[in-house]
Amino acid sequence: MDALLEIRNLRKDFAFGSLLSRLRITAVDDVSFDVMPAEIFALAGESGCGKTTTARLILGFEEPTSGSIRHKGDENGRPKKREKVWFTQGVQAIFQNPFETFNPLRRVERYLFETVRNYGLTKNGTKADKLIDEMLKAVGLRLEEVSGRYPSEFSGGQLQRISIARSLLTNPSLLIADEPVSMVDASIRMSIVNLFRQLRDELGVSVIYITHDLATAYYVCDRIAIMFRGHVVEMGGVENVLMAPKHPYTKLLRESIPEADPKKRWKESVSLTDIEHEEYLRKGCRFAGRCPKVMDVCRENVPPEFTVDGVLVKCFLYDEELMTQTKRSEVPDDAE
Amino acid sequence: MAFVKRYLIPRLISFVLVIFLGVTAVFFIPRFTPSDPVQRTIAQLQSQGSYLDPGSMDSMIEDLREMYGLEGSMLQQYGAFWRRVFTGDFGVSFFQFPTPVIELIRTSLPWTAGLLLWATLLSWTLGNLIGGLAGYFSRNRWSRALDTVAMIIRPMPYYIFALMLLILFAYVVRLFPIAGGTDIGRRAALSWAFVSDVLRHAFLPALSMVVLGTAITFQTMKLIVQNVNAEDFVQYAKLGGVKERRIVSRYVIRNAMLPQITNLALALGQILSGALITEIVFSYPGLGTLLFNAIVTGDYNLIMGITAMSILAITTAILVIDLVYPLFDPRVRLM
Amino acid sequence: MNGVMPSTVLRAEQLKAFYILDAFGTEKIVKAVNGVSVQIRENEVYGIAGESGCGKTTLLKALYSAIEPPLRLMGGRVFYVRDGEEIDVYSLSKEEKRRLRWEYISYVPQGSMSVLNPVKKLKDSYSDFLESHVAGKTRRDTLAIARRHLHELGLPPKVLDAYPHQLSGGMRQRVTIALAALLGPRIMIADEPTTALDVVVQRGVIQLFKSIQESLKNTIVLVTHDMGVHANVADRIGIMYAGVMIEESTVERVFEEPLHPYTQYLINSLPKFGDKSVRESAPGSPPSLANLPSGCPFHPRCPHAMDVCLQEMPEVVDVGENHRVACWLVEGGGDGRAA
Amino acid sequence: MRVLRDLLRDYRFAVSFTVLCLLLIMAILSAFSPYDPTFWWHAARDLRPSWTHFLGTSAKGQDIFWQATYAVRNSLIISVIAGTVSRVIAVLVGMVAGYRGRLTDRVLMFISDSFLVMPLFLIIVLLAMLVRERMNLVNLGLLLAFFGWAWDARVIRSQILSLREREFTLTAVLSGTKTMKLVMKEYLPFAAPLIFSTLINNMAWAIGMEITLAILGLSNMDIPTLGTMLQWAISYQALLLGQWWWLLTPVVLAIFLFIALYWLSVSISEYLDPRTRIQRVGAK
Repeated sequence: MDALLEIRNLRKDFAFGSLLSRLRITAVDDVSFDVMPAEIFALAGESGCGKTTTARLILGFEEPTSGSIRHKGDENGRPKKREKVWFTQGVQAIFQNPFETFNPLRRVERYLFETVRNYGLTKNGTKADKLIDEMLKAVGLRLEEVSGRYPSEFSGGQLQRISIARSLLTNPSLLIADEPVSMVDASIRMSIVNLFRQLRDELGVSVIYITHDLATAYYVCDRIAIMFRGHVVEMGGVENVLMAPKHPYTKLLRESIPEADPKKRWKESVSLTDIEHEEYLRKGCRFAGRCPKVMDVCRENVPPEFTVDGVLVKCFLYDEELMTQTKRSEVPDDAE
Repeated sequence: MAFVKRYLIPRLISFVLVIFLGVTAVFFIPRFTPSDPVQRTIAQLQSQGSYLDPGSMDSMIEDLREMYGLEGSMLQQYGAFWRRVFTGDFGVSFFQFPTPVIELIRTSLPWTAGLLLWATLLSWTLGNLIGGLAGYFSRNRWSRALDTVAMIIRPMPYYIFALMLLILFAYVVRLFPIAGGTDIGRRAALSWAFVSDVLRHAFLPALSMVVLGTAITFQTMKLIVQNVNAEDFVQYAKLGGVKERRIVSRYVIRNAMLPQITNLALALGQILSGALITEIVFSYPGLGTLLFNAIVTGDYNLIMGITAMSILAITTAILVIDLVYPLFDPRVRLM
Repeated sequence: MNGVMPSTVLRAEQLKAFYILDAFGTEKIVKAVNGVSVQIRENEVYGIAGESGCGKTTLLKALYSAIEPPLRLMGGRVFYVRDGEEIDVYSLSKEEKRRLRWEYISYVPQGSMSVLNPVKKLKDSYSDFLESHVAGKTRRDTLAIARRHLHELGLPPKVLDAYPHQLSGGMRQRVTIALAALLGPRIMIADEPTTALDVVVQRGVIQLFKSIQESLKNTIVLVTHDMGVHANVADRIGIMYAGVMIEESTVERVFEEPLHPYTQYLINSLPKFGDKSVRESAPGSPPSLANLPSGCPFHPRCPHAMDVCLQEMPEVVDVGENHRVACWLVEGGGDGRAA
Repeated sequence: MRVLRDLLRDYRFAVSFTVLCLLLIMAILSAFSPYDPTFWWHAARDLRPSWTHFLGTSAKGQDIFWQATYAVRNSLIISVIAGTVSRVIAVLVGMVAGYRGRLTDRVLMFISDSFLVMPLFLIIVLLAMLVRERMNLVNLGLLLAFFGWAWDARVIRSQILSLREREFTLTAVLSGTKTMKLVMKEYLPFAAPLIFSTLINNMAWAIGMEITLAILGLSNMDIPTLGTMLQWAISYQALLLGQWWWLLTPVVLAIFLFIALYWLSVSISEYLDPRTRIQRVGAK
């Protein structure tokens, strides 16, 4: 079954400052993954790890420095030159802040009708109303509730549903949700998350779910990629990546999530770095500065990808020859 | 380090570019406009009835062209013009014939400088002080009253306000002289008589500039202080029980002054043009009146001289302010 | 209300605080705190949970007596209990209130981005706070105190010579918390101190709170919408909904035996590692505080809503074992478990 | 007109609105003026304000009131021309620089910066002096428009830049909206209050500049405007010779016009400020 989306060695550099002081930061560094049809794929990591930049590259809002994005077999749905902004056909997006998704000075339904008109779905009004009403029902709303009102008159959850309905109108094959529920009230968060599952099962839509909240990712996603400072450090099925994390960073991340259970409180304390941007410019493995199991090789070069029982890990700990060759006793095994 | 590259060098580049652009504009404007300055001067001479026999007409045109630096190809003229700007020799003034332009500027510069410097300094400090307090205590009656007064004064251009003062104090109340820099026939001397006479004459123009400048600075500062007052670090200091005197001085005023420094740089252009016009209204013997006479008599060299010098002066002042700013703002200094 | 608990350190009685907004003729009254009574004890971490727009931040402002227009105190009183004797906070003079701050009660803000004076070094900000409360200290003394204080909390003292914009988000937040603990206050109020931080940094910050609380044996009132943070650090938790405290109990009981239907939805809807069963969220959406529903504010979304719920706001009922809840279903006492 | 009712609550708008209406009426009255403004000696000289000549007559033998009606009309015409033309330039430059970005942005912004930094007043004086003969209402308006767009272009550009970063831009793009339509539909509602208040400020600036050029004797003295009226009064030493009413009329008219325009722009931009509008929009 070939992939819906193939990302190969994607890289994106950003340059800051004027022509004299070029400070270059690699936000996305050699990222490769596939997304299968009807699959929810999580891109997880802390802020500044490159997950949102990766999403903007897939959507076509940013031009990759190198690497390829192949969507349903054709190379990045060649963007139309006249359009200042390319966007890949069949890919839509849901944004983090529901109140920023729609122009506060325009009625929300304008976006729905414009999507219908611009995608040439139908010309006459009544058919458009019916189509929009149908799509809104799919997300649990009705056209009467929505028409004639401004974004400030809805709750965050309702706006997020309307945004999903709008993107479904174009019958997309891939939906990119950038932290869709982080700004939505906790009590109705699950209704939105369940909606993504419903889209996958009923409409066969794939979703790239971008988040820093691993608990929700565990609940709704099939596969997950953990990102750190532009690198995918661990990728695989959500069950074994989150329940038996391999990469030291994934372990640290997994342990640091405060679980809603008083019995599972943190035991030991964690050491924090206070110079973040140094980590971007570091030569070898970007996590070397904080990794409890750091070795000299980690500081020198970037670890390649190893496959350990179905999970891709970028860490020298899983490099068989290196490990057997050095026989370093002081490297504790992962029994604990 | 980053500060030099990202803040200092771009500022220096733009300083040089702006001067280049300004001087080039001053050079090209008379040459591109439809009427030729030489013909205009001759037409003006004829309109004043002085008889010009045709024979001497050609040599007259020759002299005028030479005086206005109009010989040679456009490039040579351009080069000559730059030499003038750098050496400060803008050729000879046409109507006060033998005296070079730079001499005229040098005599009237102190008058303008005195008026301009005092008015700007006074209005800037006064405006910031009252504006700051009004902004911090924006709830009470006094700051609202002051705000309405500022709202009335601020929109008026310099000369309208100057005219109003002139009518009120020089005519209705007859407290101050209507025009001039000193009483007629007063010789410049370091005596108190001379100084008091100068002050009496300079009072109304200075007053109009100070009052208007203060109104403008007051309003901008009040707005900035109100914004800074709502900033998190001021609210947090209040929550922390920091003494009010310390909050006002080290938190509010200290942060509010930063945008005011850049505002001063931006306003310099307006303040100069305001001063020039005010001088004309009061016929105060500064650069403004000099410019006015130059325009009336169509004295090109003098006009070019004053314009070029003003551009140099303002751009330099702005550069100085830009260089001073990082001393007050660590976020720029330690980029 | 039962008698004042011996170890109570802060008490609020029927607090009401509303925002009076007037936008060009259309007046809006936002009832952010609509009659909240709470008692917070000595040497305790008291968590306040609730979603955005439920009035928890406003409650903090009321407890800290930081009421600025458009927020106005409509009713109720707040008492600080200092060495045994109750002080009515809102009857204090401006100067008395100012002196209480930082010495007795301090405040940790949410966003640490712009909380420190951007044009002053940290040591100057520290001395501003210190010298405003402790008289007669030279600049060198205050600097020494600040250095020792940071060192005790495991923060690098060299941070004092830096400007706020030179520090990372996490470090800035920890330095702000250290500043709030500088004078050993009996109560520290924290408004979403970890929301703007990354997961790992958040863990560091929470550990800092714990170590401060353990060393000073004082009280921390922590507001956050993240139930995980509450589970990790709080001793007792109060759940707020639409401006009222609907349930309050020990952290174990809130997670294991929530009584109020809203709390039950909240706890059940939290995803847990290792358990992929379908989770339901509460139907409908939270009401706007500008036009609250009649009676119990949760009744439009509550599956067990009865007639009485539509008319009257439920009384707060004490169900024993430090467990109080405001819901008509629990009227009967006993375990009063809702369906 | 619900909008007007809301606006009139603000005393600044009420005052400025009435003053501007009066001035407009005055400008319209000029059509009924019994005297031709360019014609001299159609009334006795130097008469104090009386019933026949409400504002008295000037040393040139002209009725000051009817002269003033023309002056207000012409000044308003100049400022409207200057204001609208400079808005067009400012909006175009601002939007293109803001939306296009990178090189065009740098170039356009450098041009507008140098306009800001240079003392435009002197350059305008230089220009006006050289085209003095051809100076009529329209040319003066266009000249002032050419110099009046720089600051506002920069303000509009920064607003466009911030709007581009906001997520509803992406929603619009994903909905298939083309660039031009996007700018018009999504950004204009935000930019409208800015364009309007800068228009009024620019009109006030243009009237001011017209008066300055007139005082410097650089505009066509026969066309009656606030500036030329003032210039005639000053050059005839009206104050020295005690004809205060000749100088007072243009000064007072100018003061009212400036204050009214400034208060109008302040109150309107406060009313149209997106933040308060959003509150009002939702509070139906």
